[in-house]
Amino acid sequence: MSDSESMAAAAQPPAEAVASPLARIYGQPLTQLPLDLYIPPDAMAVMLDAFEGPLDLLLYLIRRANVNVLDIPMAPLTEQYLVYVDAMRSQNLELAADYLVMAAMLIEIKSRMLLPRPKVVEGDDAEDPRAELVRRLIEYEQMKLAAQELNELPQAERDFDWVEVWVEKTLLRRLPEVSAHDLQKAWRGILQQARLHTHHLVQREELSVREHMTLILRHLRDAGGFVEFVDLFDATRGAPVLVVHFLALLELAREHLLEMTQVEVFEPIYLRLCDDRREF
Amino acid sequence: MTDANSDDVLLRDSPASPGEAKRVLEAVLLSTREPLSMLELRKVFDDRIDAAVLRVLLDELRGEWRQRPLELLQVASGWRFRTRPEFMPYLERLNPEKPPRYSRAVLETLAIIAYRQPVTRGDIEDIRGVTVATQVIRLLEERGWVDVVGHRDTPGRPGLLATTRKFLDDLGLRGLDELPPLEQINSTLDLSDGQ
Amino acid sequence: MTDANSDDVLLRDSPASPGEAKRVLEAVLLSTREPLSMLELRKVFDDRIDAAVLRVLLDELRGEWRQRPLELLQVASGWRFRTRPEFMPYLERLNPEKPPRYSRAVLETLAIIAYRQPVTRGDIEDIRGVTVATQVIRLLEERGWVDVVGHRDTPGRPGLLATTRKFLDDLGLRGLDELPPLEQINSTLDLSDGQ
Repeated sequence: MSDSESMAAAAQPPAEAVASPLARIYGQPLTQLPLDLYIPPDAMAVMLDAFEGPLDLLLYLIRRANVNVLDIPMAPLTEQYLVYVDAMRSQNLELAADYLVMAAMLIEIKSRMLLPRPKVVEGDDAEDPRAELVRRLIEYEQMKLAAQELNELPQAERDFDWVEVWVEKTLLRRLPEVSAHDLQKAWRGILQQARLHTHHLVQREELSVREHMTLILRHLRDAGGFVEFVDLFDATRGAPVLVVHFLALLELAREHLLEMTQVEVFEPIYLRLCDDRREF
Repeated sequence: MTDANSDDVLLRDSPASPGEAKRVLEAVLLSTREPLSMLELRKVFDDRIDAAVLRVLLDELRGEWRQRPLELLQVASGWRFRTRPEFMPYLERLNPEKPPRYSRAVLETLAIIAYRQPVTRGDIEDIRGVTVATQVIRLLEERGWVDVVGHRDTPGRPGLLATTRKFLDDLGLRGLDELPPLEQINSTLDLSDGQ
Repeated sequence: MTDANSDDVLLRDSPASPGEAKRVLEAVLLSTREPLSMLELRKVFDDRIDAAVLRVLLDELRGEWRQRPLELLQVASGWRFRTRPEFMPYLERLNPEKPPRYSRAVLETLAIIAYRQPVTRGDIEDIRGVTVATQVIRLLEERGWVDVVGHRDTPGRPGLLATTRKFLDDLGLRGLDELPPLEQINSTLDLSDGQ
């Protein structure tokens, strides 16, 4: 809008001539008309860009003349409009058809205004020839102002950026989850695949013995591969645990995973990992 | 919910404290590309947080950021952090690509779609009094601000255009009712015979 | 550089104060996904900031974020904020990915170690009837579920594999005796044998 205003201002000759009125609008003489209609040729292209169409041009003319949009003086408005449009055309610019359609419409309204209007019937509004034009001008102006307001709202990318901090996905290594049930299924798979005699391989296994075998091996390893027999037993854990622990010990010895040594009867018994010589 | 302060409110389960939950919210909101709805935010806590508690925490978080260079904003699709406008000139120096600035044709078309939706291209042309260039509509569609939500049952079955959630988000609005109110130019026509 | 505090150091030009410059840095770093080099960061201030001052500001900023859900990192190509890893599980809930699965080879190897421990790799191969790939054992060791508890006193002195405390913890078991009993497998197999 400011563009179009400054355009017109630039086009306006400085002298404010006081000539005989060209027309009277609401009793006021209209002297402005010819003064601001001179448009420098090179400004013409800008002119077309400055207006968003005939409605915009009309609004500009109406607002500048400071007349009530609800009571538009059709004759001078049409005249002004035509001068602009002619000026635009004279520059061999391809004038949008919309401008010409509007020109025809204005002329039509103007001529209908000259015709005597039918008497107003009670309760029935006589149609003012300008009504449709006024409605359109108001609606367009409303949208034009709304567009300006929308443009003033803070806008993503223009007035602010959304925040999105970097997340290093690799920091979270998702590990597969395994349940005891998965192990059971895997075990079943092994057996079925191998087609082994189940009774041969799978028997009632004292799992706790196996667990204690691991515990003992771990204990020995942590102790450097060598412990005294009694250190392996924690009497506070109760007889069943002690028994299982002892069975595990025997099983380890049987599988040659550890050695038990005793120098003499009643001397301390020592346990040694069979493989602990690697360390020394 | 009468709780003014989230510290009074215990989460039903992990994370341990409201303060911790607030840090989680902060981390999640700062690291997500899209605005997060209340539904999604509750999902972050495995739904073990009350919507009301969440609301209090979000308000507190927004308050904590009040003096800082980001602001926590509630838009149409949820909550999201954005930079405050005063930092944009600095950010622009990093990005030589000029941010989009729209022509009047684009802005007026957008305004008509926003305020009069759903509208056809013909409706827009009627209001503006000029042909609407295809590029104008396409530009708005490509920005993700406008899309076709249906077709009018008239010859040619023209597409009905409406604004999107992203349009509201990008303008920092929670709904169409937060659009700037229309200027009341003069609703009654004074069709006097004056002249 | 002897300046311990950026407040002593005046920027040659705008922004007005080091505190303000720090806020600018924060805004820029929080809204950029890529690391920003010192060169780029200076560009943010139109090069009107000393590299040394910038360095101090960045260090201070990193300090300010120490207790917060993001951390300011200096990486090869510059500076960037990163969400702290402990918030990843929450973020994950927004975009749940399918949890990875172990291959059959891994699960069977684990099952054999769990039920028959301590076993050598040779034992596992005997039971499965196929060679056990080194990666399979290594994977279980790296997971901390399996380790070598001794060596069998046979040629080659093979390592004896057993499950660890972590294995029990991760599977929610108090002891190996809580593993599903093998008899059940027996009966299943008996059923199928009887067909």
